[in-house]
Amino acid sequence: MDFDFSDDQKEMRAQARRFLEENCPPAKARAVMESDATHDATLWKKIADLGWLGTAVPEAHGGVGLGHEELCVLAEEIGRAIAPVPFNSSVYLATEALLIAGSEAQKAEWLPKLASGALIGTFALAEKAADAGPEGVQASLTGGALSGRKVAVADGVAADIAIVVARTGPGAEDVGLALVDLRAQGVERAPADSIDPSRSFATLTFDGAAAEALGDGAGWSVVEHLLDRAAALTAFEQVGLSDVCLDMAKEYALTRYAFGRPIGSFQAIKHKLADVYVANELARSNAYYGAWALSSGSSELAEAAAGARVSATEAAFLASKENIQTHGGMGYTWEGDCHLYYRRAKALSLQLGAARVWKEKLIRRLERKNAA
Amino acid sequence: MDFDFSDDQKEMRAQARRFLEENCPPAKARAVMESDATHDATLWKKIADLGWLGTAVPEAHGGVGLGHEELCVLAEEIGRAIAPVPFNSSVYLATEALLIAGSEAQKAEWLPKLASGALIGTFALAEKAADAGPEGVQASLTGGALSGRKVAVADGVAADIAIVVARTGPGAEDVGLALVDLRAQGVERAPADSIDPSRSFATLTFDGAAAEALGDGAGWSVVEHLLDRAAALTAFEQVGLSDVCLDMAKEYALTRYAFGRPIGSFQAIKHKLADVYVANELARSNAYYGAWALSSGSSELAEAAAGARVSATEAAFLASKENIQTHGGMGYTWEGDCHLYYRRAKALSLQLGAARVWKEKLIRRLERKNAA
Amino acid sequence: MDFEDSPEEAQFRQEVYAWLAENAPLKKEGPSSARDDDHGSPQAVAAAKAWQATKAARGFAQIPWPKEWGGPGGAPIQQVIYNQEEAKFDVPRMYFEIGLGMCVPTVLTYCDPAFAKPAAERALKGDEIWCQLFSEPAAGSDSAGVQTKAVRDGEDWVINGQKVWTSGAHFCDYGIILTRTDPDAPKHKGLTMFWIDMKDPAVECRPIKQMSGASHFNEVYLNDLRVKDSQRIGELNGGWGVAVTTLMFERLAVGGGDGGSGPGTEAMMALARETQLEEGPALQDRAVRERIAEWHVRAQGLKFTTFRTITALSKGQTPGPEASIGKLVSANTAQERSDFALDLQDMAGLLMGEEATHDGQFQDVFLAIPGLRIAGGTDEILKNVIAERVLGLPGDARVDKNVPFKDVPKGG
Amino acid sequence: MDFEDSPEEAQFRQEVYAWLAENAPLKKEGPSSARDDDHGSPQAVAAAKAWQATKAARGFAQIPWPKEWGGPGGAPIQQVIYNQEEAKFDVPRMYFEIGLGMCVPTVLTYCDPAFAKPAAERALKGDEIWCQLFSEPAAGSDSAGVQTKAVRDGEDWVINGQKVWTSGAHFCDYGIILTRTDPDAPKHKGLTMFWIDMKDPAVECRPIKQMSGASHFNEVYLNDLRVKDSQRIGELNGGWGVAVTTLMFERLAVGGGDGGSGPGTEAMMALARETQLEEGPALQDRAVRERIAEWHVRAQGLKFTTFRTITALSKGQTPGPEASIGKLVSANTAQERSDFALDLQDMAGLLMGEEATHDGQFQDVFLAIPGLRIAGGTDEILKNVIAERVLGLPGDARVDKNVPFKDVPKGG
Repeated sequence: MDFDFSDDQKEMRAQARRFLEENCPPAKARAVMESDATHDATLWKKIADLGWLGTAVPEAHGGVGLGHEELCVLAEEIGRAIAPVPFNSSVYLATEALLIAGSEAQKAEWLPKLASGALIGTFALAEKAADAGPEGVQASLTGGALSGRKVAVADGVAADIAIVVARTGPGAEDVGLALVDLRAQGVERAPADSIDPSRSFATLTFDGAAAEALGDGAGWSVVEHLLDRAAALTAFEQVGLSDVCLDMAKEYALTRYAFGRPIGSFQAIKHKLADVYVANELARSNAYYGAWALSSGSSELAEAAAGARVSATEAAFLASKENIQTHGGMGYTWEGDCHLYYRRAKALSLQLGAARVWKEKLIRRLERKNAA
Repeated sequence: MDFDFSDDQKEMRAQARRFLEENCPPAKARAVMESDATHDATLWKKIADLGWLGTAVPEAHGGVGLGHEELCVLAEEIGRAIAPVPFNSSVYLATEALLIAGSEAQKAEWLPKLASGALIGTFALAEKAADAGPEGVQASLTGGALSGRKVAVADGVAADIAIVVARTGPGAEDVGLALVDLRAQGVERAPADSIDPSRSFATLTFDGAAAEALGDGAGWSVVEHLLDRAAALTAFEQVGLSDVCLDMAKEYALTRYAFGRPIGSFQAIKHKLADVYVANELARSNAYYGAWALSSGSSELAEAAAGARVSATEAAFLASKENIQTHGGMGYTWEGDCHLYYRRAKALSLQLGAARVWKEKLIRRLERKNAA
Repeated sequence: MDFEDSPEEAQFRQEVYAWLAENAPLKKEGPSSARDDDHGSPQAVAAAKAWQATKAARGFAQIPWPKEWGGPGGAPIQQVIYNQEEAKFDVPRMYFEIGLGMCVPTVLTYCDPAFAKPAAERALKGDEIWCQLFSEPAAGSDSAGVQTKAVRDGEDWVINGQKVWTSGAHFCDYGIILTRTDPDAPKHKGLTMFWIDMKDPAVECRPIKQMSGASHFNEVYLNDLRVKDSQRIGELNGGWGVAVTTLMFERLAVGGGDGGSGPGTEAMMALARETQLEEGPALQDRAVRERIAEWHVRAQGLKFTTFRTITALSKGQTPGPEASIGKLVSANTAQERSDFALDLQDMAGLLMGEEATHDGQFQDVFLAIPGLRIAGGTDEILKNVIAERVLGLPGDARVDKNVPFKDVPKGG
Repeated sequence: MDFEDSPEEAQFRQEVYAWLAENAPLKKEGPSSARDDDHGSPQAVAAAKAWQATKAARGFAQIPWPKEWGGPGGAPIQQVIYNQEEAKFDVPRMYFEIGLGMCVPTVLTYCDPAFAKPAAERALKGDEIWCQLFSEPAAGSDSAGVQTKAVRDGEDWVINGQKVWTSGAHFCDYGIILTRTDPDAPKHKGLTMFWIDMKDPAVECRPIKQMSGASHFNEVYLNDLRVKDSQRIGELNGGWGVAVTTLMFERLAVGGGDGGSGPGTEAMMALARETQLEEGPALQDRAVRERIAEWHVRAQGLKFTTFRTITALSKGQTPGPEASIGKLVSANTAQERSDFALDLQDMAGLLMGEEATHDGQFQDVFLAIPGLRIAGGTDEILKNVIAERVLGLPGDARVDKNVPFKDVPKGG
């Protein structure tokens, strides 16, 4: 048993953390939030130059050829830094989609561009406020033409290409992944307000836009698998964010005095932060299981990813809201940074589907396992 | 608006409390728990002599002719005293069943005996570990003969008569109330172990026992209404119990020292007990709504009773378990009294159906109201 | 136990409703927004003052204020009824509550009637608005930790320091301010209260932008503000007692008992009815139903607790600190509810504004609610209050008593 | 990151399993009962000693104990593997853990090898059992608040007082006891540790009946117990440091990582599958499914946290107080789960024993679990430990430091 990152991976983490502390203090997320920018393009360029975008992409396709454990390491740091870049859209979703479902030609064409940062990719599934399952997919791909409307598409304005979940036939599960160039005709994109303006979201409308099936256009199970992979990776962003919230709260509790002593000496604060610590540790452990399942190609990924996501979502909500609470009045000011994390935590928890959806997935997977 | 008990009712409460403090310290519940007795017969006799059993029974039927608000007042005190007597079975269930569904002849025959304590009544619904709804009722009443098996019947060994939910026809809701003399032939009763041995429970087996329909034997809606009434009354027992748990915990926290000061000066204990206080107050307020709806014959009873029960169940679990926790090591010894309340709290919370069942009832009733 | 109005109460309720219907528009259908972006603008302040004047003229402002304060001298229960009815109408809110509820009664209690009575009259009829300057950057939960100094200079006092979390400071005319006048005395014993002119150039107000984007509060800087000793409220170094009185008046201000902040049961049920889950409308999902039931029971419990408080009020009893449970429960419930509402909307739950369901009102609440758990007493302080004042548990171990305030560790 | 055994670990696991299969029966199917009524009976103690002897002979007792302690000198990870495999078999448990895990290592660390080594050998091969006598009626969470006195009398010490919550005192041969030797010193500075003969007539053990009906603990009365100064463990008045060492050994004893106490996910799913709700099996109810999923995630989180600890162990690192989260989470989860399991059974959920589903095992847990939230450190103490030792937050304000112990307020 070796249930930890390797020394090399830990060194990679330390380097990534140093880089982001220098290049991505919370002021960067704030700058995007308070401007019309879709993301921090300078930071994105630097991240691309470091090779992060191609971490899990084979060298043959322009990547670094490391594994998904390394990508988990970076995800945690991106999460700590609440980096205002399209990392999850382009890397965990668009790149992963190509890796698992793209044809050789598609991989050869797109992976190098995504890995180098020449292009930004994203993923579009939801069409309205409702469970984002196969039955809700109205968008359709017919004869190379994509039509439909997608909402809450992360980085939808900045992205160059999108992997779009679209109907491919009349059956309930006849849905698959379509690859569309967002710069082409028949694509309309409108920025959409969100609870986390340090990231950007868009409504995409396709009116017969040129698109192609990804690989053989396989059905809903590929979508599920893609979401599992992205969930396992995102769990590390959530864990990173949760830990920063705890660090911030702890730091404040040590330096803020009331009644003549640090507020961190009061049990109300101590036990609150102990609760946060417990949730964070459970989330981290569940995330490790996801990392192992993802990188080892285990059939347990579906179960592990659901567990990682549920645990990380719970931790991130708790840590981000109790960080505000610990900061008292300063905690809920605009100028304080606490709300950046509260916003990001909730956005990350919704982007791939809410915890309630993942709890149901988890139980189904446990039932299947028990039946097997 | 006068959302409180009247001065007369408060005086009645004070008297009842004094009486029970004198006649029913926790040692009485313990004595029943540690013996084979089904209940404290001496206390039961005294309670009967005080007229409590006929509080809401009209004078014409041998009762005191007060209202259900007065019965709520007594229920709270019975709950505080965790009195080991068949009060809820005989009064909230058997007596109430006769009051709402009995024929004039049945009322004339049985109410005076229940009100005087000459007979003990009870109620039997559940047949197995499952939602105790109409579909689970297998017991049947045919041509004056009752057959079937009922489990977890409170006071089933001590009781003389029982109101039994039985199938009266083939339809899903063709169930109604049957009145059976438990001393008659064809009735077998076996004591059953329970989590609260300060009360007694039994398995009743009917094999063609002589029984009659209560009133016109109306269907499931009468059972529901009876449960609503009993839930509204039981909520006061639960609130009384919750308040005693808080009192015990507070008292202990004031006198137990650790680290050179009363443990009640530590925020961990203070905030725990504040949480209990909040739950208790919410439960009390919801219980008052139930008392009002019950005593005024309001159509809101169904909603009010469900709310009262859910709130009181939550408070009683919290208060009884955190009372143990506050007492530390002493809290979980057999000789300490804390567990008597933990046991009784859970038994009361299950006897009329679990909180999850009542939450569903509540939502159905809200839906019905919204639709109306 | 009687849930209904007494005949007199019903009669009063009818009068109030009829008058409101003549003088104000009904609220629009649907839950109101958590945003109120126009709050505090000159037009909004003018409208609020006009509405206050209208209410006062009819005798519906500060109904229980005694005649000697220039009030209508009505019953507290009438104020409750008025609030319940007014809540149905679209009228300005959150301008006069603090001034008339806390500040002016304090001034009437402690100050020379020659000043207090005309000031109260002007405030009551909406000419002037009062605010309260207690909190400071280093005196939040620890409300006696005030560092703003008032130093004697001949007949005057000179005030320097910074206050924070003052509601509407920029449109207020007067404020009551807690200052430190003796740093050598223990914390609670060196404080003095004054009233000040908020329009004095030595008073500088800066808006605080909250995380929700709204700005309901100000920082207030006092730069050599000169006040007369006649502006002192209560004894020299007796300011803590005055502040306690002010906060006691706050407790008397009882709302209408609507069971909490944020989306209510109806809004949650409506959302669940409209939202399609995998297997049908969310309202058919047992997990959703249970949660809604749990929150409903809590909200009802609060509502009926308020009814119990109102009953005590109507019997002439003073409501105790039990009322602290209201904000504690409603803020936490609203946080859970709004979080859950976003989850119901799944991936699209992060949208705000036009693209969002219900105009993003659940999202607005989600962003506004962390402030509600803090403003007006944090969860933690409210639990202390319940534990100490209701349950009678001892205070925490103190290191800041019986030492000169200047020697109390302050960090930093 | 590797979830699987290394080749050496796999090899060792195989050896262990093969040996166990030859020497012990497999556990019966289904979750084990929370009751263990025979525990501590003479026959059960004899069986436990015999099993310990068998393990020791094979080198599977206290695997990481170094050779100089008379142990096998194996790797900590091997102990973990052994525990995981042994958990599959029906063998005696809870007799030697405290003695070999905490007491004997303390004795080996501090005492004369002439006594310690043979004593350790006898303990290791199951001849003798040790217990720990720290807690007292007035020294529970406040573990340094010990009042049992040891008074010097010539070459000897005379001990008087009462200990409590001693596991298996009545079948133990030796104990280590924390006593107060200087009541004039501050609390932590006047304590001394001794080892004592539990069979001395001056040691009186009385069983404590727990609320569940079981009796796993004793009260121990010391009535003029005379011990030699050579039985002292560590320095005079240095007992607190010794106790800290003892508790540190406890932390090193890592379990097999099964994710918690009480009913697990499989038991909950089985119950839900069998239990008929109004609309079908409970396992089809979304509310039930969500709760089971939430608890499963917590239990898995604990399990994988233990794996992380084991990994640290196998790399030669000392696990930190992070391990405190185990009992905190699992006890509270078990309380919620058992409460919910009773609710699923609705009105019949209050039955125990024969009449109950699953032989009443959920009810047994429901009654056993309040003790688990207290024994071995209350929830509150564990949170303090996490806050102070893991997060580095400051201790609470103290009134019991730097004053003679006899002057510390003790209530009553």
